[in-house]
Amino acid sequence: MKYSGIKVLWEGLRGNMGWKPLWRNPDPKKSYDIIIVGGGGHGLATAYYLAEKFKITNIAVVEKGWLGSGNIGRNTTIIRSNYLLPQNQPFYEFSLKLWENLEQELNYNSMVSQRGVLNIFHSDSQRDAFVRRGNAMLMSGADASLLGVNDLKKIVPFLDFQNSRFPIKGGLWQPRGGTVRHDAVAWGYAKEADSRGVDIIENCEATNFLVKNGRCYGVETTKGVIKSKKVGVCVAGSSSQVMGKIGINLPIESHVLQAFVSEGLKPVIPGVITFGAGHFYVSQSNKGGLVFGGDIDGYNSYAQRGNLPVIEDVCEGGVALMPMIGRARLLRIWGGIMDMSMDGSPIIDKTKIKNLYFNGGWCYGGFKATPASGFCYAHLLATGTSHHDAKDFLFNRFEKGRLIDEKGQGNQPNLH
Amino acid sequence: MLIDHPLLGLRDSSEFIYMGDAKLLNRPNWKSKNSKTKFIDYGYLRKNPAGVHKELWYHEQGDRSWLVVTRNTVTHEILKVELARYLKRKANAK
Amino acid sequence: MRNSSHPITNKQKLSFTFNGKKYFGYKGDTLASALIANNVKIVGRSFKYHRPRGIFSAGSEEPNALVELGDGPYKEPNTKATNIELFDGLKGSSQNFLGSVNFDLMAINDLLKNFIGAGFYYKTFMWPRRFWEKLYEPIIRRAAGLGKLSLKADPSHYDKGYLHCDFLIIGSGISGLMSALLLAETGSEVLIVEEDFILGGRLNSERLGINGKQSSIWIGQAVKKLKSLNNVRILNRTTVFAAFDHGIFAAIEKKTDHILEKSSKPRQINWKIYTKYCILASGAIERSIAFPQNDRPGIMLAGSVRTYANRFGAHYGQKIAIYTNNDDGWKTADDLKNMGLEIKAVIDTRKEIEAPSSSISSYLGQTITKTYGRKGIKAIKLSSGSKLNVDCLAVSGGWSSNIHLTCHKRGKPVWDNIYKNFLSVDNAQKDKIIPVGAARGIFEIQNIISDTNRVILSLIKKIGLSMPNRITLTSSKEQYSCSLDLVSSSNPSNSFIDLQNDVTQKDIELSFREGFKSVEHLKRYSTLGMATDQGKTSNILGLASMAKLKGTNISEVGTTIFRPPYVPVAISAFAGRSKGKDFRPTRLPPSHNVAFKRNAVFVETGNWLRAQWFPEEGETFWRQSVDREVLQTRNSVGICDVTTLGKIDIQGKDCLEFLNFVYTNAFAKLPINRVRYGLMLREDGVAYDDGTTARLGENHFIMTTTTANAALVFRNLEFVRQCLLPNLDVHLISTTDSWAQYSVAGPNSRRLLQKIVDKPKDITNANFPFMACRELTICGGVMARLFRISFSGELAYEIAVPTQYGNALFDALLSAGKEFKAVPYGTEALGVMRIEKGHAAGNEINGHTTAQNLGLSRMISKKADSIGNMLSEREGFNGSNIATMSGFQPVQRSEKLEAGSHLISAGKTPTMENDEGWLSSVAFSPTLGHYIGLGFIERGKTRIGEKVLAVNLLQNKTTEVEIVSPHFVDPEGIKQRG
Amino acid sequence: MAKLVLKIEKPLNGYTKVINKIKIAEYQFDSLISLAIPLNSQRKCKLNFQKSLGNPMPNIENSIINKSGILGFRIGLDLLFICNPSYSSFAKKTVPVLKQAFYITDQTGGWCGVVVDGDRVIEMLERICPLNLSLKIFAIGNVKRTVMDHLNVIIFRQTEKKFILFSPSSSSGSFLKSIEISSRNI
Repeated sequence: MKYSGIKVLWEGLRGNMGWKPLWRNPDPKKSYDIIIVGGGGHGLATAYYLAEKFKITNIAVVEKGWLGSGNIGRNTTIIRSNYLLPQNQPFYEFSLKLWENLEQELNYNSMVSQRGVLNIFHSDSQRDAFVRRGNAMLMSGADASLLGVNDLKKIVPFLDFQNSRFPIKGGLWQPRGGTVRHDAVAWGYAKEADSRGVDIIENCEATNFLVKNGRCYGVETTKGVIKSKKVGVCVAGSSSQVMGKIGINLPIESHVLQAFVSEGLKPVIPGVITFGAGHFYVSQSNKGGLVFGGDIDGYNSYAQRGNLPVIEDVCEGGVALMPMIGRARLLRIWGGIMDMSMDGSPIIDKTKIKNLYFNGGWCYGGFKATPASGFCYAHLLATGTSHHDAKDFLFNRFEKGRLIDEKGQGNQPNLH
Repeated sequence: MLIDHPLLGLRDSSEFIYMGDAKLLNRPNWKSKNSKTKFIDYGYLRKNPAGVHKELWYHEQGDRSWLVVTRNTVTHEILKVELARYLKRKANAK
Repeated sequence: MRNSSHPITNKQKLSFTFNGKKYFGYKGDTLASALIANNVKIVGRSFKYHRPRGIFSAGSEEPNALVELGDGPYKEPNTKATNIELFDGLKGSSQNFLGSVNFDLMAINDLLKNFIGAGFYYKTFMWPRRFWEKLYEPIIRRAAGLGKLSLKADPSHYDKGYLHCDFLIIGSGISGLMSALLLAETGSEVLIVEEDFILGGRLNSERLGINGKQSSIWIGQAVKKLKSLNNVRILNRTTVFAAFDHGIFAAIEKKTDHILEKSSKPRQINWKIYTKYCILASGAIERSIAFPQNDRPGIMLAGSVRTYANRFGAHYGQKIAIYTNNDDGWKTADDLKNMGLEIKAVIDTRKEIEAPSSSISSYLGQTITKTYGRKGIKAIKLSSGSKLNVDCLAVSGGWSSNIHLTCHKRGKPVWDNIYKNFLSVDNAQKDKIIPVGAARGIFEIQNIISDTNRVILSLIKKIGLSMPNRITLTSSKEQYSCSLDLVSSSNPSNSFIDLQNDVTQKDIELSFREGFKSVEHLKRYSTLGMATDQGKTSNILGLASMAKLKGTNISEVGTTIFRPPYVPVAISAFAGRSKGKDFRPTRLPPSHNVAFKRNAVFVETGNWLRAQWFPEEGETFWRQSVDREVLQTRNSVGICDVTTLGKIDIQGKDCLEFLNFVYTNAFAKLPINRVRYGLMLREDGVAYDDGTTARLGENHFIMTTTTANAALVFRNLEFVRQCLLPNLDVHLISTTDSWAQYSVAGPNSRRLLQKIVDKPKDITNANFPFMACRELTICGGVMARLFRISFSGELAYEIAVPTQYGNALFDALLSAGKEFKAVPYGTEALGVMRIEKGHAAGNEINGHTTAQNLGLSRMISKKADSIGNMLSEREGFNGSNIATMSGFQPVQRSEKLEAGSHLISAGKTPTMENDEGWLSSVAFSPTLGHYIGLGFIERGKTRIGEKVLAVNLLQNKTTEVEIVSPHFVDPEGIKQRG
Repeated sequence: MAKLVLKIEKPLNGYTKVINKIKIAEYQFDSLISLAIPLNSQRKCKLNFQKSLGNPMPNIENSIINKSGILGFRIGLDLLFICNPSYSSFAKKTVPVLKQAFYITDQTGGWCGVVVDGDRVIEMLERICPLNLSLKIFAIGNVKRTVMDHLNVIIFRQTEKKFILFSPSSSSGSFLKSIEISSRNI
C-alpha cells in the first residue's frame, strides 16, 4: 500500500476503512532460499535489503514474539556516526546515509529527525580525544564541528554553565545525528520486505538448527521444520542462547540497559545531548517526553528490567548537566537485553558451520546501525563476502588481536 | 539487589563491582599446551546463560572481598555466595 | 458545589487561584475537590484533539486534570489536580492550550480527527525530504507535549533515605490497617506507607460503617494503636512507586508540597525501602466505559463522584445520572441520594439484573449513545432513544485491582473471569509481594475483612512468627458483580478509550485493520496506555475493544504490563542532593590550603581539585604563569603536589612474586631502598597503567599508580591476590590519602631538600642515586619517605610525609626554597615538562595503545608469566606497521599544534584510508621556545626526520610537522642522574 | 634561617556543631594504623593482639576498646584498624609488639573521624547510610564499611545513639557537608 498525504485525506473522508495490514500473516513454506532468525530491526532490514538490493525474495523472517519486540521496540532512538576508529566510522556513516533516505525508500515516515547530536566535554584531555574523533569523522566524510562554551550557551542555554561540579568546556557536535521513531523503522522495513514477497512469520521460535556434515540447511521452529539454503541469525540479546543450541560460544555477554521517558512536555531539548562527566544522555520525542538513559546496570541479565542504583546515577547526571529538568517527572522505565561484545563492537560474519551466518554483538548501539547492519548482512548472505564497510566485524579479530575497542576498556563487556 | 555476603550478611549491590563469569578464576598456565588458544578463550569466551550463572563480584565499598555469586540471570535470584579466595585455594589444593 | 453540612466546612478556609481566578476551599481538600466545589468544570485540554476536559477521578489514576502548579522556577507541569493537597495561596493553571483553556485555538484538531487518527503521521510528511526537520516536525512538536518546564534550574532541595523493615504495607485502607495490626503483634518491624495525606484509604470515600459506627472512628482507633507501637512506622503523603529485586522498593514522600512557603528542608524524599515481605493493600482503580462523547467535563468515574461527595462534600450540579455495568454504580446512586441530590437515573448495561434500589429510576440493558454539552455535560441520550438532562454523569466500568507494582519485575497479570479483573497470582508469592483486599480482587467489605485475616494469618504461620488473634470487624454486607460491557458499538470515533492520549475506539479498529493486533503493537501504534497515567483507567477498555474485534476474550488478547514508576516522579528526586557542586564529592590534595592562599587556579582531575598553575602578580594569561613555572623548575627548583597519584602499600612474604606477575617487567630482583618503573597490561595485552614501585623493606613495597586509575588498579591487584594467587602472602591497602607527596624537581632540588631532611648526607648523589628511596626524618623528627624519581627529566625527588603535615611541608619547602627562588607548579607545568621529557600519560596510555605502540615492548619480560603477557603476542599487536609513540614539532616553529590532529604523509589527501596516526598531547615548550607534541604514527621509530602533515579538519588547519624523538629534553637522562 | 617545624593539621580543624540536637564533632585521634594478618597467621595474631592491647582480637565487624581507650576493629577477614586517641606510649610500646605478628600500615593522615551523637541520630543517618541501623542487626560495638553519599565510610556504633564515622581525609569536607545536610534535613 502506497502512503501519501493525499491518501491520508482520501481515507479520512471515507472513514479510514480502506487501510490494509502492513504485512501479511503467512504460514511458513517448506523451504526458502534464506531464513533470517529474528524479526527485529536488523533482521527485517536484512530481509528488505536482500529483496531490494540483491533481488533474493524467497526469504522467511522467523520471530519468536511479535515483530519488532526486541531492542528496536525499546531503545532511546538515537542515530549518529560520531565514531573514532577506522573500522567503525565508515560503517556508521554508511548507516547514517541510509537513514537519510529511509522514509522515502520505505514510503513510511519513521520520523528521521536530524536535529543533531552533541557530546559535551569537561576537561582538556576529553577535548583532545573529541578533536581526534571529530577529525576521524570529517576524514570519513561525516560531519562534525567543535563548539566552544559560547556556542553552547546559544544552542543549549539551559546547561549548568555556572555551578557545575565538572565545568562545561565545549562540545563535539554532529548536526546530521538525531533521532528516529524506533517502532516505525521495524514496521516500515516489514511493510516493504513483505511487499517484495518476504514471509514474516511471527510467534515462531527457532528452536534448533538443521545441520548435517557441518552444513546448515534450515531451522526447527515452533511452527515446524523450515528448510533453507542459508540461515542468518540476528537475535541481539538472545545471541548466546540461539547460537548455543549448536554449541557456538560467542564473545558476547547479555546485559540490561535501562531507558527512561518523562511525561510529555512542550519542546525544550534540541537534538541529543550527552554528558561527559557522568552517565546521561537525553533527547525529546515528538510527543514531548524526554527520552534519556545512561549506562548499563553492569551485571549479566536477561530480565529486561534493571535496578535502582543506575536510575539514580542517570538522574544525578541529568540534573547535574541541566538542572532545569529536575521538576519534570520520570514517567516510565524499561530495560532491554544488550548483546555486549568483548570489545564493544559488532560481529557480522560467517560461522564455523557452513551456510550459517551471524550478526550480533551490537552492545547498546544497535539501533543506529539498523540500516547498515541489514545492508551489510544482506551483502554477506547474498554474496558470501563481507561488505567493504563491515569487513572488520569478524570473529577472528579476537584471536588475531585486531580489536575494535572504541572505548578502550578491554575485554570487559560491562565497561563498553 | 542484595548480596548475602558470607562474612557480612545482606549488603546492597551498589557496594559491589561486577566482573562476570567466575571462569576468570581459572587463568590458564602460560606454559601449558596450546596456551595461546587457552588465553584467547580465557580472555574472550565467557558463559552467558539465561539462567544460573556463577559470577564474580567485588565488595569495593565494603571488605574488599571478591565473591563468587551464583545468580539466576533471568530472575536475578541469588542462590549462593562464596568467597573467591576459599574456592580458589580449595581448587589449588587439588 | 459544596454540601454546607459536610464536616469539611468546619475546617480552615483556604484561598487559591486557578487560571488567575480566586477561589476558596477547605483544609482537607484536594485541588480537584475544591474545583468541583467551586463548579469549575473545564480543567484542561486533551493531548491531541484539544477537547475540553474536566476532573475524571479522585486519585493518581487521573488522566485529564493535569495542571501546572506554582510559578517561576517552582512551576511544576502535568500535576494531577486529584493528588494536590490544597493549601492557602496555591496557584494552579491549565495547560496544553493556545489562547485560553475555555477557547483553545488548537481545538481545530478536533475537527480534523478523521485525518489525524492513530499513526497518521507515519503515512505522510515525507515530501520533500528536507521539510521534515524544518516544517512538519516543528509544528508537530509544538502541538504535542503537555505542560511547560520553567527552563530554570529546579530550586528545591531533595533528599534520599534508607528504611529497613520486615513488612512493608502499601496502603492504609481497611486491609492495610488490618494487616498492620496483625503483623505488628508479631513484634516484626512494620512500615505502613500511604499515598494520601490522611489514612484510611477507600474507607474515607464510603459511607459504610465499621462495628456499627462511622468508619472514621475505627480508623482513628487503629491508627492510634499502631502509632503507640515502636515497631510500627507510618509514612503518609508517600507513594511506593517501584519494586526492585530482593525486596527493595522505592517510595517518594512529599514533605513540603502542601506548604506554600519554600523552606530549606527537602521538598521530597526518595526512600529506598528494604523489606522481607510486602503487603500490597493498594486497593483498586475504577475503569470507565467507552461510549460516544464520553469525555465531556462532568463525566466522571462513579466511585470518584462518591469520594467527592462523601469525603469532601463536593459535587457538580444537582442532576446526576449513573452509567454502570456493575453493582458498584448503584452504591454511588445511593450515597448521592442520601446527600439530597437528584438521581436522574441509573443506566445499567445489564439487562438480567434486578435493580437494587426501587426508589431510583433505572434503565436496564441500555447504553448511552450520545452526550451533549461541549464545555460541560448537559444531557445524555440512551439506546432506547430517551434523552435525559444531567449536569454530571457518573460512570463505572467496574474495578481493576491495583497491581501495578507486581508487574515491575515483569510479573504477568492473570485474568479473573469472575470479577472481570487482572490479578497478580504466581509471581506475587515468589516476589514476596502479597496482595490483600481489593488489590487481591476482593471487592465486598465483609469478604475483605475475612480474607485479609486469612491471608495475613496464614503468612504469619508460614513464616513461623507468633500468632496474633484474628481481628473481628463487622460491617455492611455488600455485593459486587460486574459485566464486561465496556465498549459501545456506535460512533467509535467519539468513544474515548484512553482519555489522556485521545485514543478512541476508532483508533483501536484502525490498528486492528492495519495488522497491529498484538497488544504490544496496539499500544505502540495507537499509543494506548502510554500517557502519564499508564492507562490505569483505560487499558482494559482497549483490551476489551480488541477482544471484540478479534472475536475472542480479554484473556486471549493478553495484556501489556505496567512499568515503573507507579506514579511519575520528579527527576530531581532521584538525584537527591547530588546536584550542582555536590554532584560528586570533592577531594582536596594536602597542600590545598597553601595553594588556595597563593591564588592557584584549580582544575578538576577526576574528583580531585588540583592546582593548575599559580599566577603571580602581573600575569594575565595562563601561559605566562605556566612558562615561568616550567623555566624556573628547569633552571632552579619547583614543587608540585603529586599526592593524587594512587599509592598502595604492599606487604607480605611473597610480594616480589606478586609484583612480577602484575607488572610486565621483572621485579624479582628489586633491591631494598630502590624504586623501579613498572608497566601494567590488561589481560588482553593492552597497556593499562604505569607507575613506580619502591621497596622499603624486605616485605614492604609502595606502588604508585596514575591518578585516574588508582581505584581500578587496586581492584585488579585484589583480584590477582584473591582470585588468581590466593596462596601468596600479600596484603594491600591504599595509602593515597595517608601520605602527602610532593615532587621537588630541578637542579637545586637536592640542595633544597638537604635543608629539610634531618641528615643531609643521606641524600648525596652517592648515597642516594637516581631511583633510590628510603624512609628518613625531616624537620626534626617527622617521618618521611624520599624517592629519587623524575617525571620532568630534571634532578628530582618525591618526598612524602603523613597527610596531616601536608600544608606545613609545602610551606616549608617553599620557604626553604626561597634562596633558590623555588616555585610551586601546577598540573599544566607538570604536563608540559613530561611532554618535553617524552613520558606517556593518560592521553597516550588511553586503553587503546599497547606496550608496542608506546615503544615499551622490551619491558614485556618473556621469562615469567604476567598479566597480559600472552595476549600481547597476537599478530595485531606486533605488525611492522604499528603506530609507535614519537615526538613532533612544527616545521615552521612559530606554528601551533593541536592535540587530536591526524597524521598523514605529505602530499596525501586527508581521508581515513590515508590516516597514519594522531597527535595525542601537545604543549608549548618554554624550554625550546616552540610547540611540541607527542603522538603515534605508523613505523614512527624509523621515520625520524620525516615531514608529515598534522591535519585538523575540525578547526580547518593543516600543519607540517617533523617526526622527532619523543625525548625533547635531555634524551640521555643526564640531568635526572646528576 | 630558623629551624623548620611542621605543624599538624587535623582534617576538620577540630570542628564541632549541634544541628537539630545532633552533636557533630571531629573525632580526633593521635594515630590510626591498619593491621594485616599474614597468611596462615591467625593464631599468632590473636595471641599477639591480646598481648599488645589486652583484649581479644575482635571478629569481623566487631571492635574492642582497651583500657587505654584504644579502639580496635576488624574490617576484613585479614584486616584490622587500630585507632589511638591519646595513649602516649602507643607508638613506642604497642606498635613494635604488634609488628611482630602483623603487617602494619600507618593510616593516621588517611582518615577523618566524625562523631555524631544525639536522640535524632538514627533519623539523620537514615538519609545517607544504606545499612540497617536496628540494634538487632547493628549492635553496639559493631563496625561496618559502606558507601554514603558516594563516599566510602567506616561506621562504628559506640552507643545506641552515638556513632563514629571514618571517611577518607581528602574528601572530608564533602563528607562533613553531607552529615550537616542530613542533620538539617530531618
